[in-house]
Amino acid sequence: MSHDDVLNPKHMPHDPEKATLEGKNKFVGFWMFLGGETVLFASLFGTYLALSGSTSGDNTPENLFGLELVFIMTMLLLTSSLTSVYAMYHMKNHNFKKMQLWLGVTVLLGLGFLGCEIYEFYHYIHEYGFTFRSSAFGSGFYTLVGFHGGHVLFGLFWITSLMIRNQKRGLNLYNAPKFYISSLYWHFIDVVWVFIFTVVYLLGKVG
Amino acid sequence: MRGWMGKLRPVFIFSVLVLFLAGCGEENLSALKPKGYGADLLLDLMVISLAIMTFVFVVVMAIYIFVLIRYRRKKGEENYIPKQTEGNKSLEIIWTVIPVLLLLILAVPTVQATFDLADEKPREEDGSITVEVTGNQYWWHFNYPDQEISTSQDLYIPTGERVYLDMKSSDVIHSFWVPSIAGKMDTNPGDNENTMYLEAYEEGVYWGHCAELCGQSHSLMDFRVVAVSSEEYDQWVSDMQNIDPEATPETASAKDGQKAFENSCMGCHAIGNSPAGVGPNLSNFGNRTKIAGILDHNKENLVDWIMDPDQFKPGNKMEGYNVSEKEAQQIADYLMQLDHSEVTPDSVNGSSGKK
Amino acid sequence: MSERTENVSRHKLNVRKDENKEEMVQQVITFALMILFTLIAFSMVILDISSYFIKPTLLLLAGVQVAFQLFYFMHMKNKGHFMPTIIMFGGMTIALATIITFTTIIWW
Amino acid sequence: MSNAIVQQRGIGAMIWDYITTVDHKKIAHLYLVAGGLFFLIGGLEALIIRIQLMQPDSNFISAGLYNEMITMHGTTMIFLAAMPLIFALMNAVVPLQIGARDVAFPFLNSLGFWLFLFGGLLLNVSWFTGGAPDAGWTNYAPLSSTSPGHGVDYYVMGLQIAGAGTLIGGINFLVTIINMRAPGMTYMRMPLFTWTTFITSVLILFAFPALTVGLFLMMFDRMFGSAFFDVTAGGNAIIWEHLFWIFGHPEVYILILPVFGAFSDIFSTFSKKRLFGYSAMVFATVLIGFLGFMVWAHHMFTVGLGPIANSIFAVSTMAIAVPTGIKIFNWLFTMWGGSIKLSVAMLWALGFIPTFTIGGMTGVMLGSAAADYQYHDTYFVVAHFHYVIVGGTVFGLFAAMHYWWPKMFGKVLNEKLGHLGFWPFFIGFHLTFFIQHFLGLMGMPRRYWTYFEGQGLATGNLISTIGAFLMAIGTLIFLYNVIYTAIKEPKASADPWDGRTLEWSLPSAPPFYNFKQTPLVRGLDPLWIEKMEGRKGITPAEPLGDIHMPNGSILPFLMSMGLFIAGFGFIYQVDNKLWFIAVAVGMGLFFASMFTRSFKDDLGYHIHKEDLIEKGDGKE
Ligand code: HEA
Ligand code: HEA
Ligand code: HEC
Ligand code: CUA
Ligand SMILES: [Cu+2]
Repeated sequence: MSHDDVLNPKHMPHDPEKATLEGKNKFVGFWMFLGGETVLFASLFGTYLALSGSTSGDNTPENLFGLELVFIMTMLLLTSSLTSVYAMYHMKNHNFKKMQLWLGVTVLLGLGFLGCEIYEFYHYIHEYGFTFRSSAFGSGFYTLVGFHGGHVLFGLFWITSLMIRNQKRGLNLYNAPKFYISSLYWHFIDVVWVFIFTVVYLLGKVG
Repeated sequence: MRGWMGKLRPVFIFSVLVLFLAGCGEENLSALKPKGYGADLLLDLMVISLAIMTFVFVVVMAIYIFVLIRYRRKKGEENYIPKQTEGNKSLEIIWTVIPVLLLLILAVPTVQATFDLADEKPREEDGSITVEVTGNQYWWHFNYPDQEISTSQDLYIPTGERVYLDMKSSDVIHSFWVPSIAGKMDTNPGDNENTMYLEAYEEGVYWGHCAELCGQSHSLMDFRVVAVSSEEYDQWVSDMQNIDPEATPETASAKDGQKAFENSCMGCHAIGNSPAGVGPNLSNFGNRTKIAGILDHNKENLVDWIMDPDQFKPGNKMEGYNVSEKEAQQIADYLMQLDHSEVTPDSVNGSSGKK
Repeated sequence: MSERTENVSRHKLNVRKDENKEEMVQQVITFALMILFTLIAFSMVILDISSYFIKPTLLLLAGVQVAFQLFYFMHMKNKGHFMPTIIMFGGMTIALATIITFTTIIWW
Repeated sequence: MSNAIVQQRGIGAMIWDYITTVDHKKIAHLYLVAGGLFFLIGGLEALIIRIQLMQPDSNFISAGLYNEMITMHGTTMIFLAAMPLIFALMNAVVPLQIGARDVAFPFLNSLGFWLFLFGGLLLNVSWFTGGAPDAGWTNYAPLSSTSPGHGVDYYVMGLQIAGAGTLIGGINFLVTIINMRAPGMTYMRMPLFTWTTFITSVLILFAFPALTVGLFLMMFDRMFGSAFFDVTAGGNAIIWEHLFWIFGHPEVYILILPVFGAFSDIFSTFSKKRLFGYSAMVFATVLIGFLGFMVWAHHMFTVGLGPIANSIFAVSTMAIAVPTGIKIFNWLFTMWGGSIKLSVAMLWALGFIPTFTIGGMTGVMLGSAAADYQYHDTYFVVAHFHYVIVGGTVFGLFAAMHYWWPKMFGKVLNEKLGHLGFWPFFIGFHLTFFIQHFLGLMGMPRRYWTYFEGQGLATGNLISTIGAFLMAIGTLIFLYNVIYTAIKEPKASADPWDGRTLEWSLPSAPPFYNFKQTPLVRGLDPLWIEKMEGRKGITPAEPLGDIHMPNGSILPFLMSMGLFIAGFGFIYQVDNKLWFIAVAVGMGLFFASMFTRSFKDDLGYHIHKEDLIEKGDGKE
């Protein structure tokens, strides 16, 4: 049987993402990868925390950060987490159309988040002259938040290409695991963001 | 039988070597011949740990050799199938518990020594000496803030007393190590200041090394610790305090040298009290026993050094000046007569400072 | 590749859909809680509550949110997540050690 | 390696075959050859180091070149020789030991190899473009972040690429072992080599990200003007040290654990006994892996972390001696009561025990924080780690290669030549490194380009150099043996050592699909069980059926080449912005290949049942 066969709901097993050995491998492998990412971000957080006091001039966390924007970004990303849960919910019910729809919403929210972040960086650089090079705090900040932003960007590319690639042929046992792990990735991005808004912005404001 | 006999041969060679080496190592350089509190304490710690290790090794080797002799497959046993034992609980417990105990025996003095060597309390006492140590590519600067004197390359300390070092680096990480007096400590750039103390038992000139890779001349960043009696130390301090940086030298050549020095060299080298600059402080250069920590201290070498320092210490930072051979000779005359103290490495009792 | 496609009866399918729906409801509740925690966190900072109390609370709120994400949104609470759980907790242990180090002995 | 069919198809076809292969057995060959070459290069660098230090005041190479030499020696040996050789063994053996047809991600497996190779090549290109990295393999900032020239940039980019390959390899083995075990192969029935591969992969997974971040920060500082390690802008150089050692200490266990596993298999096979204390061995492996993450600051005792941190890390360091001791004693008791056969593999294993014990004990001595103020950065440390790395990892690699050579290449390495090669290497090793303990204590710091007459260090260094040349002779004999065996030795039987684990139930070398029928595992040492019950082979777990195989692919090669090209771009954009074109081209190639991969489904192909029957059972 070819992978391209569109499977109708009747033939789909309960956990389509784990129904084949390849699917199981992708599933476990991706979780392992997330374990590694945890350490990666911990190293970045550690570095940021060690350097967040090394500011230059008035560009301290307290002075720079504006909570309104961060709040909006947080809401966008949290909601996108929920929409991707919806997408997976429809995947389990073998409703490809709805899954695509919710993934689309997720991507839009993600784009909104990314837009805010770009605006934020632009703002810091042009209004405050706060750059990657201006102090160790700047280096640590842009590296940590930028790495996260890079993950968001990659996630958007990933989900979009999956949507386009499978638009015509629908859900099957070959691509279900791919959709599933891309949504895991998206949740993980949210996990990291929870720590970023807490540790970088909120605690930065508290001082 | 060739197999395990062969294995014993190197063991035999090594035991001879061990005996041979125990007597080896230079008096003023070897960590095995402690001449100060830190080195002494640490040698004791090493001996404790070595004793434990020897015990462990003997046990392991005893079983090993026995097993190899006893259970080696013999002719005609090719088809013999040994009993397939799964393991043994009590044995597992034994070889878990005994090492734990041995390690505890080692851990206690380790922690004690670690805290002992980090002890700063006596420092508050009046009169305790503090020296600010700065590591530079590839030389050392020593500043005595309370005495308001400074010197480079040779660190003078009194015996029988703790001298506290506040250590940092002006460029990359270095590590300050005088094996026969104390263990080493890194000097870090920035605000990461370290402290340690030296306490020399005997008078002598002890060899110091830089122990952290710091560039091309890392292996040439040597210095000396000159331990003298406290009277001599006081003498040295007052000699140093009384240096007149502007004093005119006696010979004509040296006078010219002084001028040339002021023109070409003063930008980097200070004479008199100074913080760590671009180059070593040369106030008491005439009293050194080495040039730049490594060359024999004579005029010829000094001229060669001034003409082309890179030839002796690749990558060092002395550059960008222009002196003729003749000027170099005169400068050398000037520098060699900067010997303001009677207390020198050469004067030290029973000096092992020949090197 | 051994695709074990089961032929599920209509009845079973409906049971499964109900299960899925039930889980979805849980997840929406989780989401509501997460939004709530976020609101609390932000308002605590905006309202300038005493900073002794605020730091641990913020971290606690973040920790709970992350647990929600992992266990509900990412299904770590479900069966078949033994190895993922081990690895994630392993990673978090090392992450914790790293962060403690970087906030203490980089320099005191 | 050079079997008849391949020769007929010509050398070009063979190269194409290897470049595109996703077969774990062929990838093992690739790792072995590439890792072996880098071992020779690293060894050559070691010999140059030793020649320079042979006598005092030596000027054989310049100080600057010396620093490049030690840096490249350490980096090459650890990242480009030892680890790939270990990966070679894992690839060759683990799928066979667990009864799998392949690894979980054949494509990624190949990608991992090519990333490593291109990373290694990038690093070594630096020799020809104005200077290799020269800040030590530990690359401490700010020496590294301010080092002039591009040497350190090559270090950063090379290791970043190679490191990505390693991480991918680690994840691959994790999933392989979790998901692909044959029916009946429970965790507690896995051979020890598989177990240690498993734990090693966990270590890779958690250790390498710290290095990745460290390298990124270093890259940003050197190439994009950030201030992580620049104290004048508020940076802190100690961050690098922590990141490096959070990675670096687990790394040394990544180097040793797999060979521990190999030794376990070897001791038990050549004693004709079941491994003594199997569950204790597994437990000890896990414990070493865990503790390995809690001790990294023992490399930083002299940095000035303070007595509290030093004491904590000293005690946790010492704790590792306990699980390691459990291993040593269980190996000894595996031999106890057995029937010990002194094959070459066993000889290397036996050489390992006293050697590694010495190295481990000096490790514990180093772990004694205060005493390390004396040992640190001296030849005592150099002696310690060569005792564990050469006496552990390298001896282990030799042992494992002799042991598994028939499975990898279908021939048993000549035993006579094997014995002949062991002795010079073993004796030379101890000559080189034993004396270095004393050199260190007598006041010789490491990374010293030269030392002076009259410091009492000359004799020791001379002996050490002589030893290094003996090791070179041993290595050359091994190389000769490889060639000799390929030409002269007959084809090996399936089970030349009277083995116990699944890989010996397959022909040497196994067919490309490994198992015609997935085996049924009925206990620890499955083959041994079947043999004891008088059966010839393993009971299959499934009827004969079609086998699904993945297609080969050139994409991993292209992706790695893309990063290789981009690497140059990143390095040289500092000098000239036009180099960003290289970045764009390289990353373009990388992403284009990646998209090709995701948009073109790889469905693989099937080997049909009828063809399998035709081939017979493959056994001689
Ligand atoms: C294969 C690699 C490998 C292995 C396995 C080890 C194993 C160990 N290492 Fe080593 N180490 C390195 C590779 C390795 N090391 C390298 C490369 C460096 C230098 C890096 C650099 O700076 O460039 C280094 C440096 C290093 C240092 C830093 C030294 C310094 O720079 O100042 C320390 C300090 O604690 C240390 C400790 C240990 C310990 C305690 C073990 C333990 O795991 C050893 C345990 C084993 C035993 C103890 C023997 C068997 C046990 C028994 C028979 C039981 C009974 C024993 C007792 C009760 C003692 N190592
Ligand atoms: C896997 C790791 C590994 C291995 C196997 C080795 C193997 C050897 N090492 Fe090394 N070593 C390190 C890892 C390793 N080393 C590390 C990490 C450092 C620290 C670097 C640093 O400070 O940053 C170091 C440092 C180091 C030093 C200290 C340098 C210094 O501090 O100044 C010395 C000095 O003796 C040394 C020697 C040797 C020798 C003689 C061997 C021998 O065992 C080598 C034996 C092999 C051969 C002799 C090969 C022979 C090959 C041929 C004869 C063929 C050549 C032909 C062709 C290329 C076609 N090593
Ligand atoms: C650009 C700075 C610079 C200039 C100019 C300079 N030096 Fe130096 N000098 C150094 C540095 C740095 C060292 C330490 C070299 C080392 O050991 O790595 C040094 C070392 C020395 C030493 C050895 C010091 C010792 O304590 O053993 C002497 C002597 C010396 N310089 C003399 C001179 C003379 C004479 C001149 C002028 C003709 C001069 N220097 C000009 C930087 C400079
Ligand atoms: Cu200074 Cu090495
Ligand atoms: Cu270590």
